[in-house]
Amino acid sequence: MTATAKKPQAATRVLSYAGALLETMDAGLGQHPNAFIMGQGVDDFKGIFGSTTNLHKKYGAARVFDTPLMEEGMTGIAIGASLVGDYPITTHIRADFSFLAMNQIINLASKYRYMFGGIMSCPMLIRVVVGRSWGQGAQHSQSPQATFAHYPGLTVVMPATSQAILDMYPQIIGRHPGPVISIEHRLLYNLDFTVSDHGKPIPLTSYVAREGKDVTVVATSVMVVEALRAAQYIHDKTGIEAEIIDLNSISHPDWDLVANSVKKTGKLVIADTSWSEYGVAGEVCRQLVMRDPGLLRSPPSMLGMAYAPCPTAKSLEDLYYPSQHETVDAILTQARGGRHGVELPSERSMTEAFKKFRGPF
Amino acid sequence: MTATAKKPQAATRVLSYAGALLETMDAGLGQHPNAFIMGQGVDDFKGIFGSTTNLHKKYGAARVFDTPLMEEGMTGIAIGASLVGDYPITTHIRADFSFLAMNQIINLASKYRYMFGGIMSCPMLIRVVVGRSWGQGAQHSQSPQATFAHYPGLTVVMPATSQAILDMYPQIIGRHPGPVISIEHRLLYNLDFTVSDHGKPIPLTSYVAREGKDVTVVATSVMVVEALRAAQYIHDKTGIEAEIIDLNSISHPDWDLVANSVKKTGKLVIADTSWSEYGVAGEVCRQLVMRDPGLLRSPPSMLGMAYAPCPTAKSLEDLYYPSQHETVDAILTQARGGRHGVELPSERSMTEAFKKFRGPF
Amino acid sequence: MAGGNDELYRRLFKTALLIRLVEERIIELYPSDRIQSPVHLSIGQEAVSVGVCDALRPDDLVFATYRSHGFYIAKGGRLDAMFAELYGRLGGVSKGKAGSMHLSAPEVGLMGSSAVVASTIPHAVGAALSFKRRSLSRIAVAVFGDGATEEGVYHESLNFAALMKVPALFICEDNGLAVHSHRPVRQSYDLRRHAEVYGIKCRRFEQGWDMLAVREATLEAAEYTRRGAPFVLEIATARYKEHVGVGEDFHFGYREKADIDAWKKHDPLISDVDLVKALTPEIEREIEAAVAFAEKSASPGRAELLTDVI
Amino acid sequence: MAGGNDELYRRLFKTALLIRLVEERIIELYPSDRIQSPVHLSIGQEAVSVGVCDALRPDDLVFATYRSHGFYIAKGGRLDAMFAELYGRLGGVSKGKAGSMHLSAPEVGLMGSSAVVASTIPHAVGAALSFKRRSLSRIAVAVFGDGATEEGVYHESLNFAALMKVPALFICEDNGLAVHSHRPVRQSYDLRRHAEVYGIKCRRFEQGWDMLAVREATLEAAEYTRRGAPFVLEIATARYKEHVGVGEDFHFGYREKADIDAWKKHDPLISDVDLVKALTPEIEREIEAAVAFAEKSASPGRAELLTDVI
Ligand SMILES: Cc1ncc(C[n+]2csc(CCOP(=O)(O)OP(=O)(O)O)c2C)c(N)n1
Ligand SMILES: Cc1ncc(C[n+]2csc(CCOP(=O)(O)OP(=O)(O)O)c2C)c(N)n1
Ligand SMILES: [Mg+2]
Ligand SMILES: [Mg+2]
Repeated sequence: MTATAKKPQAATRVLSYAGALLETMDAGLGQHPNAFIMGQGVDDFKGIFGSTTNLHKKYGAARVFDTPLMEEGMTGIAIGASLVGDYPITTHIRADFSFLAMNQIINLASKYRYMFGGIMSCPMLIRVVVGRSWGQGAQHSQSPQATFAHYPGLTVVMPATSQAILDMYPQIIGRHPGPVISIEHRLLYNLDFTVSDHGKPIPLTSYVAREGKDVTVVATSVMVVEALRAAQYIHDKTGIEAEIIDLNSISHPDWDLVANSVKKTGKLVIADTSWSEYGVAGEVCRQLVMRDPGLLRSPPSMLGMAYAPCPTAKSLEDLYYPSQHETVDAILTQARGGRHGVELPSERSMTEAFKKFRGPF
Repeated sequence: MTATAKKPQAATRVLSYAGALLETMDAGLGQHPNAFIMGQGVDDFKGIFGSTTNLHKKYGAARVFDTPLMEEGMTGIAIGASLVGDYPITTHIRADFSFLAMNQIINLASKYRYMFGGIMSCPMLIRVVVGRSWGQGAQHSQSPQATFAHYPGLTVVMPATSQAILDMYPQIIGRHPGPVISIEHRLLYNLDFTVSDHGKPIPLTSYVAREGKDVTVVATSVMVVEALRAAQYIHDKTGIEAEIIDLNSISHPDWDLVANSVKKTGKLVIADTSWSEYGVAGEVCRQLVMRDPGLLRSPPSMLGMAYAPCPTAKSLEDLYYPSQHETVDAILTQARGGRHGVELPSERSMTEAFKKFRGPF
Repeated sequence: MAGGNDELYRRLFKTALLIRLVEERIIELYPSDRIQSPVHLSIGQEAVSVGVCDALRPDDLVFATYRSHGFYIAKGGRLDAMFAELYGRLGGVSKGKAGSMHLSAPEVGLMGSSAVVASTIPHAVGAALSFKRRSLSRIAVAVFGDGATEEGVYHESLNFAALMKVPALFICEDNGLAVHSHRPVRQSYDLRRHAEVYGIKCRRFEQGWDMLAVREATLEAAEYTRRGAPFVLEIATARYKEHVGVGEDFHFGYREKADIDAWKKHDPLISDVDLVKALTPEIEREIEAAVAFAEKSASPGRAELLTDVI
Repeated sequence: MAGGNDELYRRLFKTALLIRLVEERIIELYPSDRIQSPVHLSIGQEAVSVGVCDALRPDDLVFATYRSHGFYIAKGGRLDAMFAELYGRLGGVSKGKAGSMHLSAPEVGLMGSSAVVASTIPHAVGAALSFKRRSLSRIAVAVFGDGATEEGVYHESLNFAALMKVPALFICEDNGLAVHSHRPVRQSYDLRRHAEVYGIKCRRFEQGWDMLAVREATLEAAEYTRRGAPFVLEIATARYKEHVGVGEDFHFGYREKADIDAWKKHDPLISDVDLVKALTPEIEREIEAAVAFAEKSASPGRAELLTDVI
């Protein structure tokens, strides 16, 4: 299927999420001689799901290379290289594996600049991929944005579309002053998006993915795409205009953008890829009530993973993740109340929208 | 100084936080032959700040033993021992070091029971100590309750007093079905508390530490003690009655208790030991607005660490942590508005209330 | 190697053939989407799980990986519960919550398998520590791939096991690959010499296709371990299929088909045609029954979603 | 060991004495609460930092630990900025945000020190990797204690350094203790044999009190490393004071005073009384000035609280 994050403009083309990643990795290495990519399998024929394929041939084994299994060590090595002027890009094919590097990410990378009074810093890009569906199970499905964003010093982004990657990665690679964690989503990799090479680039903060006046949806990553599809469906059925805000930067969102939208609509749906408990939804609520508890005219709706580890069985996965009709239902319930009476879509979620997803994993 | 978590009852005595830990560790080993304690220095003369001292002599080196530096390995070893019927208790003298064990804690321990359909589980107690003051700096001062509570399967508690330890640890050690992380606070260790051996034990959830009708304070760990001191000061000066709720269990708080208190007072101060961003404060706000955004009559006040890594300099530490007069000011501001005109206490914070804190670290 | 008529050989062979035919059935079923989860096949590595498990006592524990169909079957796990688990059904070992990557059969000593490389190695050390303190004669076996030894926790686990002299047997299934990476680009050390530095006895066994010999090697290692000292047994083996999934992957050019073909020449499951023919019908019936059980088993529903979390 | 009149010896001795007198000044100052942060003294270990740093080139980088007063001074860090940092003042290296545990002096090649054991070891490997790619002749030095080698990241760092043949020099300051734990209860391995398993050349040097000899050993190791291969240099040394803090700890009975006394017999900072007497006045003046600078330096205020976060 094709999802659109912004209205197509002058020169548009269709580009997959993986394709956008490959383009920005290529450009990053091309424009920044000090940049390099390391990670398990970055130079193999699968190339991190197509996002680094053949770059080792173009830039050489010294700049795109495989590593042993050593998440903690690799991250520390990236810090050391960064400290002497390199721009390291590391990969984890599942965000879950970044927990092995937590000490280097949180205790070292995130604190380096502040802890030493600003005389040193370690800019780098850590790419982690969130798994979902096809029985990824409890250890290949976690989405740790709230965990990383809790720690000052980290910049945490979640590109939801090819456009977000094309626009943000060039602002990050070789340019952003500190360590950045980009939480990519496996389900998005093979999706095609309409992208524009002109237009105002998506900034390293939140932006309006779809304008609307009736209900505000604050979403992250693949849930932005789910929300956009839901909004279109609802618009076609009812004319209700949902405003979709892609939080995009988890560590540095544009909270005023969110608050102003809620002030306009008074109604809120939060759709995140992780658990709502101690997650993104909580911070959204905190930011709103700090400004004015009256902004919310009724309790917001929240879409996230069920509060349990991720089960493997398809029948449970379908209940575990917010389905497309739950997303539609949440928006309609906010707009019209529980008995909105609008027929819900049959299609369950991205995993069905994108039938061919059978891995690679 | 002496702080009280509940009104002294029949048989009371004075017991330090470290003393309560030592008593419960001793009782745990005594009552549960399958329990053992392992961690760096548990059998040395400092005994984890006095919480395990001489237990190796009483129970033998097979049940209380030192380990090499191996946070990840030690946690995995605890899981394996638990799986065959032991009850492991592990220690980290700083919570920051538990990030080295994040993979075993989050990817394995928290998921073990669910991932295997309930046929196995790994009950254990992971004790981590939060450092504060005396130049602990960025890597010896973190308080990761929000990080751990985000992941289903973990039970996360933060005992704020000797009573909380005396009451909760016996419910945990050898009895709680799953892995528990207890986030203890270094500043509390040497504080004396009045404890009662009778009375209704503090449950593994939130409780009212002080009753009041004018403003609700939801606090964690050492901030409960700070809030109790502030409430007493405010009561003496103004007669204002602050209700202090010790959240106590971060993973399983009593949200209705919190909501009902806020319904009564309409005013809220959240005082946590970590950063407010993507922290406990956010989840408190989420739980309230999910019930009714109208519960909050005005924006709540939030006390936590400044959103930066922890600086070492004393002059910055004093600004970095909520001071006693900031706590008092926040409560008064909620109760009477910004221009409350009440004189603030001179004493800055726990670190001065407890002058002798110069380590051990 | 013992002859085809030998009792023991026949028993081991039958289990190995069962594993292979089970995985070949998985390959057949996969395109039908009945098994909607990643599968890491052990085809080519069956002799390791069979030889190792046969040498263990029923109450010895095995802690393995996402590539554990072989160990599940060899340790004696129920076949119907396995297929139901792969199908994601209530009749599965873990009610479908685990799937192929997290097989377990605690009732016969296979503890929880993990999809995080190297993460169950310390679990075996912890179980062994407990066995020692309770002076039981059980041993705990950590099964892991060659790549797992690169993780820091391997170093921590060996050091602790050696210091505490716990009955932990470390079995490294060396198929020479971590996904598509060959061992020389990942490792600067020889596993035997590495283990010896910790004072841990180690043996590398090259004929990983030989079930009886693997069994012998494991018996020796297990007895040594049982007397109260860790042991590292490295067993050479060969992964015939792609890392994950049910296909071949030689056409991707990252490895030589010739190497696997050379290995196959030794593979009794290929060469011992008569025994294969003799045993296949009964095994196929067993698999049939297990698949039928899975097919009939209900899918878990909302009632299961939030149970067994704490 | 060279005699007291030797130029080189005099230079090294002076730096070592500076370190000791600085730390003795810290001991004096500590009760006054001017230094409100944990201090991990290197008294007894000065010869290691002095010998090692003198053998390095100015642009070689050192990545060290919370116990780095010695390396900070030996690498050439400003004394006034160090005292101001310990005081938590704006005039400090890091404006007081770092304190004693996080000293650094990048302008002379001391990179950020970490209070998380073993955490800077991979940093040195990463810097060395960069030097190699840019074919510079610089080397990166990881300095860590004996306990640090127990952490998994040590294994990962050695393996990667060996595979990539990066110019990383691993210096292990072996004081035989991790806080209060003696090495035999923590380690089952011999560090030399361990490093050799990764194909990394290793040398253990016993006379850690001998600055000139430490310098010689480091020169050899550094030149070898510079030619493009990692090297592990283990240097025996002795921690005279308690693990953290400024006191003695023999009365706690976890170690023998006699062992330290035996070591002290070799300590030139104790035995070479004449040179100590000759050099002390000038050094004391230098320390005086540094302390005065710290005393006069302002404390960081709100303007610093939220700067340099990203
Ligand atoms: C900690 C971690 N890092 C990376 C991965 C991705 N991954 C899955 S299997 C695998 C290769 C492991 O190789 P080996 O240990 O030899 O086992 P094999 O698959 O060959 O049986 C990798 C890198 C993972 N699952 N866990
Ligand atoms: C990862 C980690 N675990 C535990 C600690 C607590 N700790 C601080 S120093 C130390 C001992 C380290 O010993 P060694 O590496 O020999 O260095 P030394 O202090 O002897 O110089 C420990 C365990 C820590 N800082 N970091
Ligand atoms: Mg392998
Ligand atoms: Mg030491």
